[in-house]
Amino acid sequence: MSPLDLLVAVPLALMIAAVLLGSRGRLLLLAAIPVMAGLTVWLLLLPEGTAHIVGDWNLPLGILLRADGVAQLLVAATSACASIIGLYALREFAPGPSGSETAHGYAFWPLFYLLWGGANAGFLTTDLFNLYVALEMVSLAAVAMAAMGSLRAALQYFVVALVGSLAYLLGVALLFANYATVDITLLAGTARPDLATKVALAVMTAGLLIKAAVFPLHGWLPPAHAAAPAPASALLSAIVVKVGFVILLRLWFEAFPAIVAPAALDVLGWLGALAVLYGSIQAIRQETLKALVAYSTVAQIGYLLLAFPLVVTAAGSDRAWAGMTIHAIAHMLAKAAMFLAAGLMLKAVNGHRLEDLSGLVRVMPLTVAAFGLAAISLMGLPPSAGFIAKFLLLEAALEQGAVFQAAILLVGGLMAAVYLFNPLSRTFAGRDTPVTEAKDTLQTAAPLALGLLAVSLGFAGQAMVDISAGVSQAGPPAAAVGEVP
Amino acid sequence: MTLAFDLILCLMIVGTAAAALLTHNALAAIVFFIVFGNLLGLAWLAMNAVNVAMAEIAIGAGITGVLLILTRQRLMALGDDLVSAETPGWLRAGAVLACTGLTALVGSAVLSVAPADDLGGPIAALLPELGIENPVTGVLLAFRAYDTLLETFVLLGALVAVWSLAPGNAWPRPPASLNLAESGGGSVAQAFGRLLLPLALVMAAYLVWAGSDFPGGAFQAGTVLAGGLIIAAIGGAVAWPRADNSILRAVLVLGPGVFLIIGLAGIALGRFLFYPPGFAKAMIVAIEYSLALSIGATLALLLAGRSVAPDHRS
Amino acid sequence: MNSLLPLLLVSLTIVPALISFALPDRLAVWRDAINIGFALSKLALVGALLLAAREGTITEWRYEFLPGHEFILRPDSLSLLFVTLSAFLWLITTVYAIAYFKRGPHLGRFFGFFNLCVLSATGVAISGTAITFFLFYELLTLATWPLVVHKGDEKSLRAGRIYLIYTLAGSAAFLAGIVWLKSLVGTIEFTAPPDLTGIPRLELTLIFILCIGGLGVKAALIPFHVWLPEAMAAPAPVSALLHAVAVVKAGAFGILRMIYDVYGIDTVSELGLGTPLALWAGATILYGSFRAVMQTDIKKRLAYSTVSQVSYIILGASLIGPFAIIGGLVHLVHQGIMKITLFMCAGALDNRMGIKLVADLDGAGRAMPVTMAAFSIGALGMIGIPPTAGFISKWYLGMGGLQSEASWVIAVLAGSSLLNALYFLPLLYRAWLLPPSKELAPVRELDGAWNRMLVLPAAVTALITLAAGAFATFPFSPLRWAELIAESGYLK
Amino acid sequence: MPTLMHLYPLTGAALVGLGLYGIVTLRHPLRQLLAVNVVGAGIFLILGGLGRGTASTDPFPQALVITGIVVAVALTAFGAALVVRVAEEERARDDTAAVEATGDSA
Repeated sequence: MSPLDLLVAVPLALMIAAVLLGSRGRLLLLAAIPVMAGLTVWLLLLPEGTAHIVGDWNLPLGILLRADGVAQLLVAATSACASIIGLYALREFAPGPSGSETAHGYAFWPLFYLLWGGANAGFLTTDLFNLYVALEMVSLAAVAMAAMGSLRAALQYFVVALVGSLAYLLGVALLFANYATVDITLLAGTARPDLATKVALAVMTAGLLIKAAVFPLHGWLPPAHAAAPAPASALLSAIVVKVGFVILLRLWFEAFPAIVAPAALDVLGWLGALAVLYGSIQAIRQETLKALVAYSTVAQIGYLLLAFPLVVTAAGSDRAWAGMTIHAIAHMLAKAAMFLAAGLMLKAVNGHRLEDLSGLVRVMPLTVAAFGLAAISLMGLPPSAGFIAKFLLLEAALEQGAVFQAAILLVGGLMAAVYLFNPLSRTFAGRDTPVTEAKDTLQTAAPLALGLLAVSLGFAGQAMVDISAGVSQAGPPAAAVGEVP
Repeated sequence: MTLAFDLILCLMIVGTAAAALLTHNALAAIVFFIVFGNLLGLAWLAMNAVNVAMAEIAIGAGITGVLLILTRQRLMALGDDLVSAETPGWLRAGAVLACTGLTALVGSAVLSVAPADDLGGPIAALLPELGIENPVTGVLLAFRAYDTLLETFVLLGALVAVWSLAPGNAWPRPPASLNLAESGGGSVAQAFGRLLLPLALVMAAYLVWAGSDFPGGAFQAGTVLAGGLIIAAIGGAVAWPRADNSILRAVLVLGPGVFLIIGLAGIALGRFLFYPPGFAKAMIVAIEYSLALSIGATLALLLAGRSVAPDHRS
Repeated sequence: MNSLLPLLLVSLTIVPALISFALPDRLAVWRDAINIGFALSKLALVGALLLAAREGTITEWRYEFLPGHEFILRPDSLSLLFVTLSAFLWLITTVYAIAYFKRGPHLGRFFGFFNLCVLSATGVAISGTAITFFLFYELLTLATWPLVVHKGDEKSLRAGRIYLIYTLAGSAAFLAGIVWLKSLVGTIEFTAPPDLTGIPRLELTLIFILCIGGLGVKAALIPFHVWLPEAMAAPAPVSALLHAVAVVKAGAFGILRMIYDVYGIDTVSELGLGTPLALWAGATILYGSFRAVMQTDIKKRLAYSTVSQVSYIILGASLIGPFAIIGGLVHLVHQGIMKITLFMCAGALDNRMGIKLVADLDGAGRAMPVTMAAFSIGALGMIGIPPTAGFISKWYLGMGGLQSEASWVIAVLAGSSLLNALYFLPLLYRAWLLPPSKELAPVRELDGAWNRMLVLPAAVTALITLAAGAFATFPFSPLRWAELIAESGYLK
Repeated sequence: MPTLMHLYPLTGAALVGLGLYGIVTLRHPLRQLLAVNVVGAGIFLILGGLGRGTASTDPFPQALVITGIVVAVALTAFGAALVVRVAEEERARDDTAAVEATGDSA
């Protein structure tokens, strides 16, 4: 028994149940949460570098599942986000008052579990083709959820996501032809800096940058994320973009670190810096709340890439690695909290503009608090997971004399403060705005729980750094490798 | 096969693809695309990849082709004439440059790799353990069973995603009917459909059974089944069920469900998707039969589309 | 000695913060009682720490929050000076705030964040490393913001925006500075300055500029002072404790730490950084005073006065000499007590009589004699008239200037005192000597518990202002304390 | 070293380029969907074609290709449904706009 496969199998089993039952079966979530939580804890407790093959088939034929630090952290954050977003969605995607079900109410639940299982599958596998299938599971669910908000935006998202997947698949094809394996741990041992490898790495990276919405390939994200229903936006921004990011990590730092030119990493770092600046400026310019939060995602993804050049340089690279990974999960939790809180606030005022938020702090203080907690983490202010991440990155940058990255980190944080305190201060404005408060306890608690988690993880910095360091770069476990032709 | 054959085939493949992409007429584009798919099937045959050839012709050309035709019809009914707006010249020029560059890059990468059958040997060596002879089936349902499992969920998810597009007042009514018989003059089609459906079932069953040892398998069989269902639906021999039909839902999840249960049962014996020695073939066949059924239903319903409101035109 | 006492000192305040957030308005009595109760128990804890410190034991609490980064709480003698000040003024201000707001709405939020501010100020005071200091310093920014925008009118929102942009930019610069320094020398503990030899002068200077510039935002050094007058849009208790004392003091306190515990006076002198900083502080002193003269709004006038007065502390610290540092340290306490007196009086005048502008003060002394008396003592202290506390500060600073051969300091002090007189004396003249310009509603200043709670805190701090000056040479006076700190730590 | 065996994968490379051209220049989403399928077919040719030995083709990439084909059809079906739905919605909006316009002129 191992959580590595159950973390995928359980959501898939639940998807089957949801296809059969639809929104009538949505309370299955209450069983899913403790089971997934248990599996997640189990995953976190596994000894470092735990890995096993699926079935009885050794590499290079089979598929290796592995619990490294990145997988552990991201799966754990995904479990937390998905569980809480699911609880929030219980009311959003429920049968109507007359008991009649809508297509959205039905379809959300299977797609939700498909996304959850797909994300876990992606985080836990070391096989590039397996990652392709996982990527498509997640993309499919994501586009369908985006379509619940805006069909147009979803269509654009769909085409872009398809192109991204295909670019990735093209690279997988070239790599397989070149190495007769698509397993990351095997590739790490045999990687050669030849033309096919370089082309493969380039097209895969391009595809994944699209999927992760990295500037300037981000265009699809803001409309899709902003228009979707709140729980869908939360899943999209928190989890979906991270799958592409993790594959980038696998490629650049696990499969091909030996042949990657520093200049290439610098290019990615530059893209990240541009994304931080561009996303922040756009976020500052937005007048509607959800568009602001969506552009913030573009900016926050930038930090992940900004860290790439810092990870390979020798001094402080472990800190940069930890900072980057922790930033990924901090953003997951905070952004999920923020989208859910935004959804509640906008529903309460029946509007979507920043100025509609007037006076909300007096009517729904807990929801505004959730937004504020998430904002603290996104701005990278203490005490929050976002701060830990930014602090580690800053330290790594300054240790390596990367003043440019350090400056971007700090300026990005300030810009985040500008765009996030804008809606927050609107909630303090005015005297007595008449609003209808959403009284649902569960929906109020959901963003608050995520926000508190994002902030309180700031006290667990040491533990997160320790987990993130668990990388088994030494290649696959000997037992998993069969005869290599 | 001779060099000339390969060369002409490749030229035709590229030619039909170019025609499908460059023509202004959408219907022509779709027809070219279907021809393109069938030529690809031939190419796979030329490469001794019969399993892929079957999948390409059945799914890549067949199902996708029918899908494109149906979609075109639906769009025309909505007043969409499918004319692609002219793109500016600079964009096209840039695209030509970029795509030529990409082709050259990918082409030279392709040329830098020597084609080789690297894993055929190791796979053949392991097949006796499974008790089957078709190596592709072995890869799909044993060595890479995890990929295939996930993929069946993608297929199921696609159907759910299509269903999610139903407008508020339509759910959970059946999709729009394809029945030509309703509009009169379809009696031949009807009779044909009635005849074809059982035939498709038999053929699908055969394909699964043969798939363990000869080319074929669940996906090809599922496609045949889907084809039969579609033709039967056009003939009016079957009507689309409602989305909340519990038998339908059970059929849809049967394949993925059986696959997942067998996978989980493997945990009791060792690992996820572990087949106990001696039972591998039995399990693979069980998975394939249930998968074929589910895939057939899923593909057919993917073509049928989502629920439509009662007053829908088509 | 490792002990949970420092941790308790900081975290104690979380309890009233959470209770304040959670309690509904109808349980306001409980909220008030709990707030006062916790303020008292914190004072008791500070007392316990003081007793321990007198016996020479310095307690500390360590926790490695990231690899290579320790979170250290370590109340040394300088910390205790600041902690005692803030714990005492917190108690006073809590009483005052309860009376100021009475039973208004949304006060749970107010007191919740108010407590978080005090928590942060305490943390700032007893931080044992630069990173720990930063954590609390930033928390202070965040916890203060909701108080600035508390009223929710356009002015408050604008003030909040300006406050955030300035202070967050400042702490970003400070963070960059300390992380940079950390990457060169390792953990920066406040026990003894790290070994800075071998680091290029330019790098050290740049880091110093980043840190002091960053801290200078909260300490309201020009031109970073802009947020402070704006922040006067906040309710009076906020202005009184936070802006006049906690926030600006955190900045000044940080500058003290930078000069004496991070770089060390030797390095600062060697790099020649003391004099420019002293000149900067001197310029701020004059500029703040000058602007204060021109203000017609009482709170704004007080705010510019704060800009000026906080720089006395920085001036004292940057002159680097025994008298100057004593003057700076003692002014840390004196300025706090005097300025809080003035703000509480200003708030009371507004609260009871609606007086906001200087011009409205005519005859206020007759209507609210106790308040105006307290105000007068504070104002005289600011000018530096003996025997108030302010005189002691200025005396030592002046001596320090002479000792450091910076005689321009005398000119600055004289000029500033003149300007102080210019902007305070007309207030006193109007209040005491002019007849009321319009019919003032009769105000019974000390009738009822609410009113007494509103007026008496200022009276108490006014008396302390007098006592601290008159009894400056007695044991336990702020001056003695400052001398003790200077002797034990900063003078070799 | 180019060989005759490279013919099919090279054709695949050409299809990738052609398909991408289609995606970029074709404005109708259904046509884009078709172009995406051309790219996919090209990638499959590369994957399978480079697995050709002298006597046989590697079954491993064959299986990957079959998986890829099924994923592609699943996504295409959803994409097509999405295209129809978007057209439907725009049609409805146009109708409403037309009704409003006539209402105004009347």
